[in-house]
Amino acid sequence: MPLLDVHELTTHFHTREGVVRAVNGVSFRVEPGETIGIVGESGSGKTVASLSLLGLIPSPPGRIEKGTAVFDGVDLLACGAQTLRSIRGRAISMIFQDPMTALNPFMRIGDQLMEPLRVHEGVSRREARAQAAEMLRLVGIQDGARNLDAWPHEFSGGMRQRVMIAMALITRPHLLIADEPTTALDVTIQAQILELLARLQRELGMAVILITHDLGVVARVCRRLYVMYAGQVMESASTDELFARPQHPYTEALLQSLPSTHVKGEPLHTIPGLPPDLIAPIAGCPFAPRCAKATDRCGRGTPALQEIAPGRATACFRVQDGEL
Amino acid sequence: MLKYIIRRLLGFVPTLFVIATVVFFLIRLAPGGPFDAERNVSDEVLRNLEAYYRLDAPLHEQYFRYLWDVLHGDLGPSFEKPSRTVSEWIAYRFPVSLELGLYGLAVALVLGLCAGITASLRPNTLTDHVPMTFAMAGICIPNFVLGPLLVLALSIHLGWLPVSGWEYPEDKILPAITLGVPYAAYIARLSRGGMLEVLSQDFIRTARAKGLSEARVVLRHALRGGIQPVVAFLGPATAGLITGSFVVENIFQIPGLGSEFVGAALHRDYTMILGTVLFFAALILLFNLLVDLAQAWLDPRVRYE
Amino acid sequence: GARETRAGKASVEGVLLVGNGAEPQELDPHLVSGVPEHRVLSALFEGLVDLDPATLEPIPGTAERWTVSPDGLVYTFYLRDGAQWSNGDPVTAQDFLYAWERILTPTLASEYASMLHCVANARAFNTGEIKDFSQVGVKALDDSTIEVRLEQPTPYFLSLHVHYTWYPVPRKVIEALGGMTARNTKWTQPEHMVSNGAFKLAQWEPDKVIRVEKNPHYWNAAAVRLQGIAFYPIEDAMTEDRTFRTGGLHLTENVPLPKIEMYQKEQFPFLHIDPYLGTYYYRINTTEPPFDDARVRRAFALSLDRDTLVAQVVNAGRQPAAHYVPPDTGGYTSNARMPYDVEQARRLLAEAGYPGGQGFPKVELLYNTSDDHKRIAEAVQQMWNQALGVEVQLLNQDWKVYLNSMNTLNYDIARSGWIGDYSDPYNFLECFLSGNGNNRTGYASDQYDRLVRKGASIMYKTGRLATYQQAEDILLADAPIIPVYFYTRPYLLSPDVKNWQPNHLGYISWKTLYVEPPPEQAR
Amino acid sequence: MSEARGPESSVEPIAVERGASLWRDALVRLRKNHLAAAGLVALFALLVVSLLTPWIAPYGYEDQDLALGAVPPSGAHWFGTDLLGRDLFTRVLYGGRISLLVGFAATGVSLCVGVLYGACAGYLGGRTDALMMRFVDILYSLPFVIFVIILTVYFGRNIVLLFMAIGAVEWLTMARIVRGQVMSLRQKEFIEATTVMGLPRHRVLLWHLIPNTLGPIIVYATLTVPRVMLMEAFLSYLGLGVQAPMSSWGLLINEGVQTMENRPWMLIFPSLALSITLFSLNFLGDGLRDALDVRASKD
Amino acid sequence: MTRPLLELRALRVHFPVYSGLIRRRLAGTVRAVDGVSLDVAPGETVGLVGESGCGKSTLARAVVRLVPCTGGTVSFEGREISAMREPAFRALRPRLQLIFQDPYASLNPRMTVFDALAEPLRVHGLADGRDVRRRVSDLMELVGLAPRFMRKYPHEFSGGQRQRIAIARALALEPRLVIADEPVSALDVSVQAQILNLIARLREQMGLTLLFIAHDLSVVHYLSHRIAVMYLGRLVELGPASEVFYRPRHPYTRALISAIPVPDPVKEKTRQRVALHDEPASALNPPSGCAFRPRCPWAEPRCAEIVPPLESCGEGHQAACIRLEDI
Ligand SMILES: Nc1ncnc2c1ncn2[C@@H]1O[C@H](COP(=O)(O)OP(=O)(O)OP(=O)(O)O)[C@@H](O)[C@H]1O
Ligand SMILES: Nc1ncnc2c1ncn2[C@@H]1O[C@H](COP(=O)(O)OP(=O)(O)OP(=O)(O)O)[C@@H](O)[C@H]1O
Ligand SMILES: [Mg+2]
Ligand SMILES: [Mg+2]
Repeated sequence: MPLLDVHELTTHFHTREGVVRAVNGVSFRVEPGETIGIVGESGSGKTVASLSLLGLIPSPPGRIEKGTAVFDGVDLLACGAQTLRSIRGRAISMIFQDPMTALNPFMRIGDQLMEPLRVHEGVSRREARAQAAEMLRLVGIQDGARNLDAWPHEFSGGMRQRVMIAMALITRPHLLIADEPTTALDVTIQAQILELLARLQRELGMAVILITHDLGVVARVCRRLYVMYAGQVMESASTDELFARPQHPYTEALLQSLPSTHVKGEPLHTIPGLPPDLIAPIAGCPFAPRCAKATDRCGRGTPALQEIAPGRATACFRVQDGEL
Repeated sequence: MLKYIIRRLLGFVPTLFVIATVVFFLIRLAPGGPFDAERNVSDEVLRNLEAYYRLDAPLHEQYFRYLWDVLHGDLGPSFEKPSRTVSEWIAYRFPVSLELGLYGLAVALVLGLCAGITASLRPNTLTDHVPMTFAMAGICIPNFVLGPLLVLALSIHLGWLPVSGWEYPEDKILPAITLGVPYAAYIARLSRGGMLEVLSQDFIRTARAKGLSEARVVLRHALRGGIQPVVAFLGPATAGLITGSFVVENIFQIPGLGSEFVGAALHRDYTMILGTVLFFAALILLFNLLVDLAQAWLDPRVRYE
Repeated sequence: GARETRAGKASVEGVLLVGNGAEPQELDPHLVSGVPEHRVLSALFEGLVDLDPATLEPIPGTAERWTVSPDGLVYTFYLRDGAQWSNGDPVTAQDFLYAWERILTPTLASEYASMLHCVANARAFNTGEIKDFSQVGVKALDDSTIEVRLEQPTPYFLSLHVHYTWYPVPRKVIEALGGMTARNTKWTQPEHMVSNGAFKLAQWEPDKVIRVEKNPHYWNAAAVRLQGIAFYPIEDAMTEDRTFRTGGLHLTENVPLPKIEMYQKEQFPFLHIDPYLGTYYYRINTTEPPFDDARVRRAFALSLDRDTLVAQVVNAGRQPAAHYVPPDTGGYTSNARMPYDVEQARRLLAEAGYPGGQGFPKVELLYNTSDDHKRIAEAVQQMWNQALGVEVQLLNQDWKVYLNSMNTLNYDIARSGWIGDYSDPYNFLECFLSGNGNNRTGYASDQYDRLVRKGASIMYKTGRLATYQQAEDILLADAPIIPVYFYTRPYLLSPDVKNWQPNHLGYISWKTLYVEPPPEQAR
Repeated sequence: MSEARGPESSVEPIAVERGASLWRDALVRLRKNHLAAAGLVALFALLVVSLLTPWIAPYGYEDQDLALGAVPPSGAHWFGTDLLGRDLFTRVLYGGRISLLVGFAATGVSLCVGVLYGACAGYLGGRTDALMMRFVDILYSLPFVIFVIILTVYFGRNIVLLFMAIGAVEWLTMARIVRGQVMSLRQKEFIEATTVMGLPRHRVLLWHLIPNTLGPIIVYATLTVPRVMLMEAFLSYLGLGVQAPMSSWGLLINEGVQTMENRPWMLIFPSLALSITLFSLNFLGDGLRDALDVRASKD
Repeated sequence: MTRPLLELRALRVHFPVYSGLIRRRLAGTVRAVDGVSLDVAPGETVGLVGESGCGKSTLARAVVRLVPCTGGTVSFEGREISAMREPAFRALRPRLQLIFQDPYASLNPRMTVFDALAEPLRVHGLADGRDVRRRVSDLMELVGLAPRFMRKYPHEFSGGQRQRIAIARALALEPRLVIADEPVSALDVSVQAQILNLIARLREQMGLTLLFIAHDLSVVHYLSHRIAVMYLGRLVELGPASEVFYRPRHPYTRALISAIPVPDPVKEKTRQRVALHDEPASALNPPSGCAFRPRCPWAEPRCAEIVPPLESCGEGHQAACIRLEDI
């Protein structure tokens, strides 16, 4: 049984200009202890999807239109606020994308770190402090005692991000949603963090949803990948498969854009055109206008995510039809 | 920080000096002297009075003498009520005002913050409108109306509480409410605004993601940022509260300092005006300093070095 | 089954709870000038002569008896044997002389010393013209006999002694705490204060309460039935009224105007309205045109509809004042009248060159801040406007600014009032002598001055009062003032208070009062 | 390939005025907030009524009927009459002119001065801030009563003076509140970004700092209006402000309190007028605050 | 050689750290930047990498004078800007832009994208009237944002979109030098590619000089002419991009390069990394001698004694390690 089973999650923002269809029927699964990756275009709804799971969408204007997300037998989207609160921070933790604004500027680092422990597990202050210092050390911030008393604004971007990570991990959750957890970290620290995550996974059987742009990181830690575009999952496959044989034109284009695949000095490969407007109703495949391989048909119906091989699904007519 | 506080405290001296100077000359511009009375005081008596209180000396001499006395801690005699000196009057009345002011402050803070915070949690719903309506009523009903209304209802019709006086504990309830409610209304409005501002920030989302109860999110995470406008308002408000309110003292017959402020000015009791003004100024300076410190404490980014 | 109120409890204890208006400035009889002070001081001290509260006739006070010389100039007072200060010391003639010397000493600058100016040479000593107090017409013949020589016959002289300016003061205490001429001393604090009246000071917490308790050393202590009095300085009449209604007071100092009307309608049994020795009037600045013309002044005076004004605006049992000195002041009631006569007023104004108010400059009607003054002024403004066609503007000023405006004659018409210190027309008429500090109108009439002065020197009542009649005639004809109404004294009185004897001086004889709880409450 | 949803085609021309999108957006949002709209309408109605008072008032504000005295509301006198028999409805109308004028003008003064002053102090910081705030402290400490008396005596009585007197004290707390807000805003990165862009200080102040402190500013300003209206009554007591027989809401309420037991209408109607104004103002203020809070916007 | 556009000489930025609220005591000094000297030539792109918290952002902020320098000098276009008064410096500001690390925090939450972009244009007189709108939409398209988003507020965008707004705002002023503090770390690779291309193009077209702070070494390598590596407030290696990337000399650089995740699951699983001791440094209590010593697999007792200076170790290549020869 999967730890988390998200089905047809749809989240819209009702703004004055119209309905922003940020997430449009996204489905994915997370098995216990497994790491899945979500990659995709910026603005494709990765953050909104993960926030929806925890009921953290700013509302108004945001609204979860439909879908289910069954975690441990509980539908996160339908359960009450009380249940959700008992799950948040304890069973499911989240690392936010924007560490600068996600930390409370009015509270000391230590107090913020200790809070989940104190609230959920009733740990004494002394004990919590010790654990917090230890957690900081694990994410690579030394000098625990002093840093626990520091204010967020005294930390560098990377340090704040690590505080966010420490805060998410401190209660040893079953599921960690990590939204770009390492963007502000240098690669040595990043490696250390990924190592830490891996260790916790081994020790606790923690599952991780890793949202990131860094395909290198994905390649290193994720078993399965979901590629999102315009609020929809375009392709899902095991990591090895995906890198080796990208099927969806968008995935393909994405991989081609990596700087490391380019010779220095030559222009990087990019996807032409602009990301779609999520307000305008989407009539066909959202990627079609930018797709080099699009045909007339792509503009007419929206392709659904379909399994094309075991453990491998894609939302492209032409792939589904075996044309590509 | 200690250095900062000491520097600010030292800064009181020139500020108070400026205030003393301005007020000293200002009050003499107001027509009517301290000894004008309905029954005319003869010129001879007036001369003698002025001689007695050294008011016949040239103005600058009076001024320097006054400063000299103040430097020695002597605020001078009261012209209007000669049985005590200005310092004694302040010492007599300030504790009363302080007590009343603190009750009032407590009323204001408790009512105001509760109403403001409750309202901010679900903006534009019933839980917002009800407390805010009360808050606005608190502002619409000035205390010279509120006091008598409360007395009518609670004392005269229901007979629960005394009407006036400042002797027994039950005497203090109505004045405290009357004094506190308008401030409570202000605090409610200001804290609602401040909280709304903070509650839409990202770090509140983080707090929620930790699975904290709504109360904890509000009290531990949002409050600190949300009450900043309240704190800025509280400096002068507290100074005003604990130095008494003319209206409330008048309605409930309380021997506070507030009536002295107005009374001294109306009676042209020069030394009393100067004394009370300096005292009030010192409090204002003190509370504004406290507010600045509180702001620094509330918001670690605002630092004073 | 009434709740036990504070007044109810006090009744049982024999303590009277009194609303006393403003907080006394001081309790030093020589440094004060107001009515609230008078009430407290009259409980604490006793002069040579006392007044019968009902008839206002002099009765023995600290002096057991007195004699008057046939020319009415020399009074000899014999102090009673048992007269004692509240600390047990005997009250001696020297105590009185000390007090009088003190109040008249220029350096003390007592604002009310003029009350003693009827004594020979007192004025000269007070103004510093003579330095030697022995030249002043008072002397102690022995420890218990005082002789007072007056400047001129003063028929009301004996009644002055209930005024605090004439009270003795405790010499020893004052000398010990700063000396005769020190103004800011502590001798009036409860721990130091020594007095010779029926009560002694027990507690004085400004703006809270002044408590006096029965003085066991008082010569007539046996006859004093009150155990004590608590004076509550409740300045706000509404508050005082509410305090009374919830049983916090036995007696109030005042009743708010709107309430009086309500109580009258309800026939509220506790409301009392006594006549009061005072006149509410408008002053006219006679030094500036157009009001330097007596016809204009009279026109304004005649066009005031006092009856309507009093009935509709001020009511409270007040009497429209068609003349200046209140009726029955020391047996005097003016014959002259200032009628309501719009016709004549218009005629006079036309004669003065302003037919129908044409060309008449804008007039400012000045009053000091008060809702009552404002309301009256608004009504008056309307009346003058309608009767005379003149434009009147209202102007309110804060008390001291208002006083300043009056003293510097910087006004057109200003509201004013005078409350008598003693029951004699002189006290009222004196004000408009030319150059008198209370004149404040610029009015100067030789004839008036002569008549008033002459009246004051006539010993025989009939002759004196007749002269005053002539003087008031002139005053009303010249109209430097426009009388509006005679004051009354409204107050609320608990039925627990017994032996209450009202009079038009507002003089309360505390020593004869007593309180008694209603039968069902008495245990 | 479908051209229908090409990115270029979806760039429909949007009318973009100069700057201040915030305000324009706020207006749009404000219109959708029913309470705020009601508040605005009510205020507007009050304004119109005030302007037209001389024509719509059934009586003159000084017309007395001494014989009539104070009577309760009736067909002839909708709000009843006061002690001098003057029509209370008329007097409330006329009083409103004064109160609204005083309230809004003095609040305007306090808004302009207080906001700018506080923002400057908070933004410039350091020694300038210390000096500016000491000046505020000094003004706080001046005895207001004396100040007002001197004003009346030396400058006569006029309404402009009244604004000056009230404005002079009312901006102080506003300045302190704004300063506090600006001080914590100043540290934020988006303000640092303005420095990097080389924006002139006045622009930072007006376009970045102040719009982000509008919440408390609006709230405090709406609170200032009724306070000023009531303060006007106190000033009239000292001789500044309106002279009888003209009146204002504050004065009418003051009169009403004295007779509230037997003539409640004299208190109720002026209080109602004041309350309606205040409620409308606050609804409008709240609406405006919500409209300006782009993040918590509900559409 | 032409005069460098930006010269840093022994730049130091220290933050005092206090403890206690009322009686604040100086608990120590964070040496965020501790003696960095660096030249950036016109048209050159220098990549700045380093551990998180090593002072990169602080250095950037010091250059644009958002934090005061504790010591050393900063010169821009040959003028010492660290000593200039603010009004004089303001004229230079448009030519010296910073893209903040956190785009969201650096955008005024109450300004639409249009206002945010139009403002610098108007203030510095780069466009007016209808022109503004055209310029703004050009800018937006330049960074890959649809112009129809013009009327939206920052909170309505995704992280990557916000980053693009921030970039557009910096570029709006047509600066000569842009200091970009991790401008692409929040972007997906395709947008990142767009932005990198864009930067490369602008560099060509406008002669843009770039100080580029990033963690993604492949990006840095791709874009930069030279790479500077920082560790705990100091430069530990500086050299031509390919030199540093392919032949790193300093142990920290080596570790860094070896830790780059490769977007290839197969390779990624078989890679050899330089194993560092798990002992991240604290800027508050820097270790004696070489700051990297506690984590360095090649450390020896000597390292604790001297602070190694930058020494030349090849054509324009410098590194700060006393064991350069040995390893
Ligand atoms: N509060 C909001 N109001 C309106 N639209 C919103 C809001 N929040 C997000 N959106 C829109 O929803 C879409 C998805 O945003 P989301 O933050 O999930 O993207 P993302 O995949 O996380 O991108 P990135 O990788 O850049 O962070 C974006 O187009 C964004 O503009
Ligand atoms: N205002 C401050 N007060 C105290 N310390 C500070 C302050 N700002 C930064 N620091 C410290 O300075 C050091 C360098 O911070 P900086 O932000 O420059 O790091 P960075 O290299 O940009 O890191 P990252 O890559 O994580 O953004 C950090 O240790 C940080 O804690
Ligand atoms: Mg995101
Ligand atoms: Mg940084």
